[in-house]
Amino acid sequence: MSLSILVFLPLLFALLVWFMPNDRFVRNSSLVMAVFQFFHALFFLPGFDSSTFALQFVERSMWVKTAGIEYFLAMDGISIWLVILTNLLVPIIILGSWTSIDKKVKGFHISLFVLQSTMLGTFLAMDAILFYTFFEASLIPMYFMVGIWGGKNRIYASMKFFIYTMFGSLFMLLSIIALMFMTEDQQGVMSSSIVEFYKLNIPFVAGEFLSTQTVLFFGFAIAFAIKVPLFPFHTWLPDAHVQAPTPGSVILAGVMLKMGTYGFMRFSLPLFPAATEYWGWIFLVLAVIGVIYGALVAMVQPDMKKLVAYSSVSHMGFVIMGIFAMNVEGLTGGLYQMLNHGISTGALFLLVGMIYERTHSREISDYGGLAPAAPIFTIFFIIVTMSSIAVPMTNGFVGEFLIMLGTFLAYKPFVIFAVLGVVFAATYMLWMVKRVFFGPAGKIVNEFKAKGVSLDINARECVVLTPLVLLIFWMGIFPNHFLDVSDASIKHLVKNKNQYFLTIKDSKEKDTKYSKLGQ
Amino acid sequence: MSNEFLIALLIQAPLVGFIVNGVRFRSNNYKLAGGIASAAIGISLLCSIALVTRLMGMEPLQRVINAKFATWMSAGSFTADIAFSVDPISAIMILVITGVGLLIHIFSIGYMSHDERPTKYFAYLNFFIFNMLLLVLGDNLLLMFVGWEGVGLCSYLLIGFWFTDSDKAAAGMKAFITNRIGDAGFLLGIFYLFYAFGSVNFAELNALAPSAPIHDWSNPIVLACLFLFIGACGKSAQIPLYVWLPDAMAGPTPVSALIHAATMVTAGVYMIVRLNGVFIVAPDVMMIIAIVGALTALIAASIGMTQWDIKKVLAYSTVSQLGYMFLGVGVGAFMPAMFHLMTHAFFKALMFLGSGSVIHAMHEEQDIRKMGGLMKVMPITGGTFFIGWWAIIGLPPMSGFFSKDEILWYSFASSHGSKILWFIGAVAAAMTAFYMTRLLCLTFFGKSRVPSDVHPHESPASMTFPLVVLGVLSAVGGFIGIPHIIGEILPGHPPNVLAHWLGDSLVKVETLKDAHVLEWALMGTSVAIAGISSYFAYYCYILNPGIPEAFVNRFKGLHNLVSNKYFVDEVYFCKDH
Amino acid sequence: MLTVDFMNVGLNHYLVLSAILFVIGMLTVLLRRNLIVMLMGIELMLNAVNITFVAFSHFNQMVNGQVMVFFVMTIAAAEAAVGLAICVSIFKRFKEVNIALFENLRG
Amino acid sequence: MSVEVALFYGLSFLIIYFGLGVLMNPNPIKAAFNLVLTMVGVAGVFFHLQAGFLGGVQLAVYAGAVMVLFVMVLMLFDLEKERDAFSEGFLGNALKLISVGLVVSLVINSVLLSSDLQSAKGPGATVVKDAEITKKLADLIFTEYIFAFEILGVLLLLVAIGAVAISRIKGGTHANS
Amino acid sequence: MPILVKVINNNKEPSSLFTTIIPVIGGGLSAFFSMAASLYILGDPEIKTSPLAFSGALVMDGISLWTSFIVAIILCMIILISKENPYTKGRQFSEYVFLLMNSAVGMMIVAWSNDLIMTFIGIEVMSLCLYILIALGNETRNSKEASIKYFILGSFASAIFLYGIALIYGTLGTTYIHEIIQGARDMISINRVFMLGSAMVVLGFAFKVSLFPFFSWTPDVYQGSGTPLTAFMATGVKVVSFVAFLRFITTNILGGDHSEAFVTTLQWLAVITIIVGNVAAILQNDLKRILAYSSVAHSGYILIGLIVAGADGGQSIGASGVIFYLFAYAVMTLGAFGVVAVFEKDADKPIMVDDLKGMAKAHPYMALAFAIFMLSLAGIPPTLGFFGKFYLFAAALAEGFFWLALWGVIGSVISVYYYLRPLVVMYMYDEEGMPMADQRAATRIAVTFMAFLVVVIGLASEPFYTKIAASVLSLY
Repeated sequence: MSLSILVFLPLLFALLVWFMPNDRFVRNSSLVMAVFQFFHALFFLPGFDSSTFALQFVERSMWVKTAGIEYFLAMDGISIWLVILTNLLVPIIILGSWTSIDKKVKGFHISLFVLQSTMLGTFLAMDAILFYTFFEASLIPMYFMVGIWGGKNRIYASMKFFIYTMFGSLFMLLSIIALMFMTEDQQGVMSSSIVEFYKLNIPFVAGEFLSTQTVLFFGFAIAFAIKVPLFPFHTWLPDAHVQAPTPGSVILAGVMLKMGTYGFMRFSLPLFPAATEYWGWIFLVLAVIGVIYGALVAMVQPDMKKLVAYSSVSHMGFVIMGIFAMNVEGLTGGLYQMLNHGISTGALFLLVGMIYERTHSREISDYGGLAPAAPIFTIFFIIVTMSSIAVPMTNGFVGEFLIMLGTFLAYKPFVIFAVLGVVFAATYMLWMVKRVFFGPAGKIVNEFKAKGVSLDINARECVVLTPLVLLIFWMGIFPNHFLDVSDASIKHLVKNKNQYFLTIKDSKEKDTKYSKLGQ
Repeated sequence: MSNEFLIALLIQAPLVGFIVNGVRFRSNNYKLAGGIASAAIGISLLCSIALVTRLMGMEPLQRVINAKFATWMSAGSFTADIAFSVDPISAIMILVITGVGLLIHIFSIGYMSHDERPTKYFAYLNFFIFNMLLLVLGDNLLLMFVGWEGVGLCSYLLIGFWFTDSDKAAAGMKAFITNRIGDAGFLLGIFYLFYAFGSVNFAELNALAPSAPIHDWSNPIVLACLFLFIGACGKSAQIPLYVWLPDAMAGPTPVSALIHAATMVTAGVYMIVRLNGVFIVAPDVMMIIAIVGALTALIAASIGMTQWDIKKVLAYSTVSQLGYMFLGVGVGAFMPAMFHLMTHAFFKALMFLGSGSVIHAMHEEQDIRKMGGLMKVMPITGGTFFIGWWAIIGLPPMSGFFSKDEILWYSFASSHGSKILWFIGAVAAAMTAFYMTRLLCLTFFGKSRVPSDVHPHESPASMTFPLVVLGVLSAVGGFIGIPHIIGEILPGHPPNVLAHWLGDSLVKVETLKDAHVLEWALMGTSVAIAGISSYFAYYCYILNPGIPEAFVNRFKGLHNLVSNKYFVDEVYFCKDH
Repeated sequence: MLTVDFMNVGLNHYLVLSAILFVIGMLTVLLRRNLIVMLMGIELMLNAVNITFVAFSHFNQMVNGQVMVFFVMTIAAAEAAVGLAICVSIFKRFKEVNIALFENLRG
Repeated sequence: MSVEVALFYGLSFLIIYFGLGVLMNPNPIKAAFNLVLTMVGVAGVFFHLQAGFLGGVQLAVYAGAVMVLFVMVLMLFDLEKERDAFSEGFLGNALKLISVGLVVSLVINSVLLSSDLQSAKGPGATVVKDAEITKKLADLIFTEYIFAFEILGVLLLLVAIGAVAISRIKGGTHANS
Repeated sequence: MPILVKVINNNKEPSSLFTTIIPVIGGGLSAFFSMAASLYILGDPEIKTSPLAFSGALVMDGISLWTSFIVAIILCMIILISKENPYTKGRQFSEYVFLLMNSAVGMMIVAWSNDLIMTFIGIEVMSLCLYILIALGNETRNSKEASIKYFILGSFASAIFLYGIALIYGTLGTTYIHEIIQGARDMISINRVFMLGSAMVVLGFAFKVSLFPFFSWTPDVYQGSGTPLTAFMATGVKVVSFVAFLRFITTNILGGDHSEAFVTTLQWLAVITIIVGNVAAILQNDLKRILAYSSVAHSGYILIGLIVAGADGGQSIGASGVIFYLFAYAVMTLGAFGVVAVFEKDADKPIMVDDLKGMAKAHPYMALAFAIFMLSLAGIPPTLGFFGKFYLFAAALAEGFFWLALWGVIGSVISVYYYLRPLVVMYMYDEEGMPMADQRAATRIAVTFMAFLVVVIGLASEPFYTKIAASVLSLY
């Protein structure tokens, strides 16, 4: 049970894949490996102590001594579900791309495994530089994934994706470096460990834009806001999604966007509580604009995938809202919504991909009357749609409800707009469903009827979707199974956000660190 | 059997039915599917009867059965349980839902016999019942919201059941989205209540509310009530969110009967009654509710007078009747509102099923101009429809008379009411009498205008049986709520059973004391208005069919306005979907 | 204010002289197009530097400066040799030593 | 006006005049001769500044050897008067002139404004003989600057080798044959 | 100490001169010796002081050893690459290697010199060899043009440099760095001539490292020269020039009372260099020109470090950042040019970005290596390039040059665009590109070695950085 193994096992898989002989073998063995990795990750669950906010499964050693950069992996209630989500999506993606990825199969699986490794690293790194390293490194495989297996405009999209996100994260790098010097000033030893960062006393002057905390806060926030993406920084997302291959979209929506929101939870809130509180309204406003803007733009999209992509903008706006509500309800909802979005939007992308694979069209106007032609597909699609528009008993409801409740308790007016977002969500999703599945048979359905080819999904694809659908209901009906695990961490985050600290479970130096903090 | 088990069974039987039918959705064996579905509802009905029986065996003040199964979600101070409570209010509802539901299921077996996907239909129907039960039984707002959205979903699926027709799919979507607007309000209402009281549990809310201070409009409780009312408007098709309901008639007729007449649309009323303790401390909101209800009753009734589609007429009638209910809750007449809800469920379900039977017989023809004289060929349908008509126009001794009159009385006499409200209600009642008579006459009486290639026939037993049962219920259902003044003069002085049953769960409002004469007078007035109005309609459409046309020609503008539903749909932009 | 003493020739005067010569060399390199003349310009610049060195060494009474001049001269010679060698090779190839021809690498 | 001053101005005039000649003369060969005369002027300045050895070297190496090299190469090319002696482009030239003007004005300004330079009195009373300076020079070269000296030797060697190598290249595209 | 140079010298010259048949072995050996020697001395932690040699003309401290280590590696790799490159292999290979090694010696002198005049001599040795080397390339128009262009501008710049030295000499009476340190701070405040001299010296360096106003030769010369030479120039020349620049700038010339303008100018130079280099690189299609402009941009980054190193307060963090970045830069750039060299078939035909199409399929390992170099140049963690930038920006922030770091960051973002273009072409187009000329095993080995260094040192930068940080202390 070592997090290092968890993080780097996929890298090993990637290496193994490199030496594998043929595509078939690559696919089969990748699936086996990914499933193994998933269970590997699941095994952390029983060992996880959900009653404490302390870091668990800690692995810590010096990496770059002069700068105090550590190799520091640990898990807590905030990261554990994201880790499991990542590991869940990878086998699903491998199975889902069984036939849709037909060129450079080997390269695809290598990218996927490398991506998995970096994403896990991002969620588990407890050292800012290590975090940054994984955060940035994850761009590369994703970049390849969009650029090699993507659609017509893939190169533009991948470039845009890369440069946008890189742009943001470099500001984060500067902020991290500044924080490292602050540790040197305040604690005598330079360190980039987040745990040490939390102990910093970062000066804040309300209303002054150039006070230290504000500047650093925005340094981090820009990076994360672009990653999320928050409203004015979102323009890379639709391009990337539309051009990315289905698995790329799934992983992008499912996990990569969460790096941004996770970053907000891990860095912005606990590190810069005053600035977050003071400037948080900006992000709330942007989030609300994002929610509504995303929904409105999604409404008029002629392309299914683009629609789903814009819905992502809208959903992630909700997550940001929840996080910046800065209360337990909001944060819990935000965290939950991250998982939901990963599952439901991931599933939506998979579904769109599946139908695209058959018809090579994502234009909504080409469809119509798909429901009789592909009944099982329709059922899956509608279930996922319900999750996406947050119908109760699906996961989406729990997340959005908690987010809105939390935001409501903190900033009432925003919720009224956010609630509009919920209405719009129903509008654009159902309108798409109506145009694609209902009504008289459209061009494509007739074409396939004439050819006598079935449009419905096959058994493999059912297997791909089933776990997601089960999760949609499980998370919708028994959210506490999930919430309880993260509860301690989130409560701690909210309660002590002004003197946030993280301890290490079963650590001997725990007490000394406490006492140091008290002074 | 423990209470928990009964409740679980009550709720889960339809769910199991849904799952069973849902899994074998490709089958088109309508008998098997309908049998499974009906059996599931039958089990539920038995459970609810058992529960109500137990409830009756309890002390009047402790009449509540709680069952907590799990904590659903908890985050910070917010907690919501998966817990259900059966109390007098929800007891009425579960009886109505499962009872009327069962009848409609049975009716559907016959109605859907020619359909391609009956199994799916029954699955949806079961799922609807499941959600409706959740809505009704949930002991907190969130669980109610689950059912609330769930029934909306089912309604969406069922309205768009014949989705290959683009218009019908659009109607489903319209219903869902309009509901969503209401739901959004509902959510905000939940937030405000949670903000004000720190709880979403009904019992706690009703207990805490009276002690909460009320000052002005920005008070969270007032806002909460306002938003909840918006939610109720969406679900119960009140102004301005009523537009979806007439379009919802695109669904199969039994669906219209079940969802859009008997159960789901009344959820808003139920919710307000459920939270009567909270609403009563916000008198301003109560007033708004009453006004909205009255206006809805009036406007919908006026539109109903000009429609030619049998189901559309019934739909506007439903909207209008719901308006009555809101008028009732708005003036604090919670018991009469529940009463009317129940009787309405009977007679409107009856009329919808009757219309379904007609449509079935007429081979999907819904235009009443192409009917007429059907009484001869469809005696059972016609007879039961006649009972329904009798009930709805509010002539004694049918159920509608008692409930509607009670509401009108309260709107006049309650401390929250006013004469204007009563007047609007009375006018709406006159209109109701007019258009219902018009419908009845055009459909069942007079000369047959049926096209020659259609040969209407009486429906099979599975369809007529429910009609008969509902007819009986519509006829006698009113007797459980005989008003005090009538009870006094009747032999044996029958008590107002419903009032006693509900009495302890509801807040009492002040009414005029010792105004028996007035009450009699008003009752008489409304009966008279209804009678005259219906005779007028009879005169217009049977005795002297030229009049309406002349009238329409005289007031072309007005007629255009009304028959185009005041152009509200155009305003809502949903029309062209 | 600048007060220039024209009569007492001091360090300043030599420095100004070298500066002028340096600038002439610079202009030669910048403005001429013939490679060899450009080389000459460089020689002029180096000579100007030499004047500076010698002037400093003379007025500050340090001999190091002259050593440096010595080195500079050597290097200038070497530079001239290399430059001319390259010129020759270019001339052999293109029969022209005008820089105007070398517009291949522009951008 | 002493002789020294007159000599200085004379040499200065010589240097600047012929320097400008290098710059302005469109014929490369004439430019080369101008250069020679400039060198001679510089050598004169060296002598004037009591750097006799350097003056000699200047005359011998520069005015002699290097210039011979130049002239030889020029002869080899057999260049006539050039048509486009100066680079074209008004803007480019203007920029060059401006920047150069800036440099010279900066230098002269700073030289004239530096007070401590004006205070430098020069050799003053103790007039050292040329020979002594030369001897000192030799001392320095072989002690303090021995390494530089060695390296210069290496430099010359490699310049020789390099020049030979360049001249050995075969022209044209048949280099690989 | 002086023996080391001699050792290198003696080792090289015979081996390259006498073993003309297998010069690579000789070159490799000598490089190995120098590496071993430098590593041996580096391993000795006692070297903290700066022992001077040749009456202070040379200094042997950590920095000089580091630099010679880097130069030795570069040399070794360049010889390996040159052996197989169409530009350079041929009849005169022995002369070529000889000059190359001498050039390397010149570089080492530049790096080691403690005397500005010695620096000048070193630069001349290095440059003269390079002029000849470039001209030596197979008879192409471009190489001649590059040579003469480089020659004229180089000489011009060294004349300016020399003039600067003369002025400094005149004002301070010395050209020794360790003596300049003592007087520089006061002198720069009061003496305009000294200031002008310093400025001219800086200008000379600016030319050598192709900073903003003097960068225009870089792409032309880089494109025109043979790829191995380009690599040599881009890495070796730049590294040692920066080291000398570093030595000069740490003489506190930035610390005086009136040197704010100086510092500001340098900052603007850095910023403009970064922007111009990066933006110009975006517009290019020729791979070598892209790399040339990228090297211009990298000069800008390094200048940030230099400013920090020279800024008041004398933090060694800037200097160590510079040295580390130089090392990183050398490895990355060398590797990138190595890959270009692998694909060069015809001396006169430049490699366009589009020629890389289908490379990932045809040569997966080379493509991977190139991708690593590009990503490293772009500064994506966990490569060496990232840590280079990390230390630099960290230094800038530590000294309060916030805006400088910000511009550096913006530059990096711009640069990502053109660094990714080759990747796009290699991996994302399916068409067949240019086939590889021949196997070029040696070049491949060199490239692989560089890629290995980029990744491994990227992951384990700690020991290197610690050593560097210790070695730069001698500057202060």
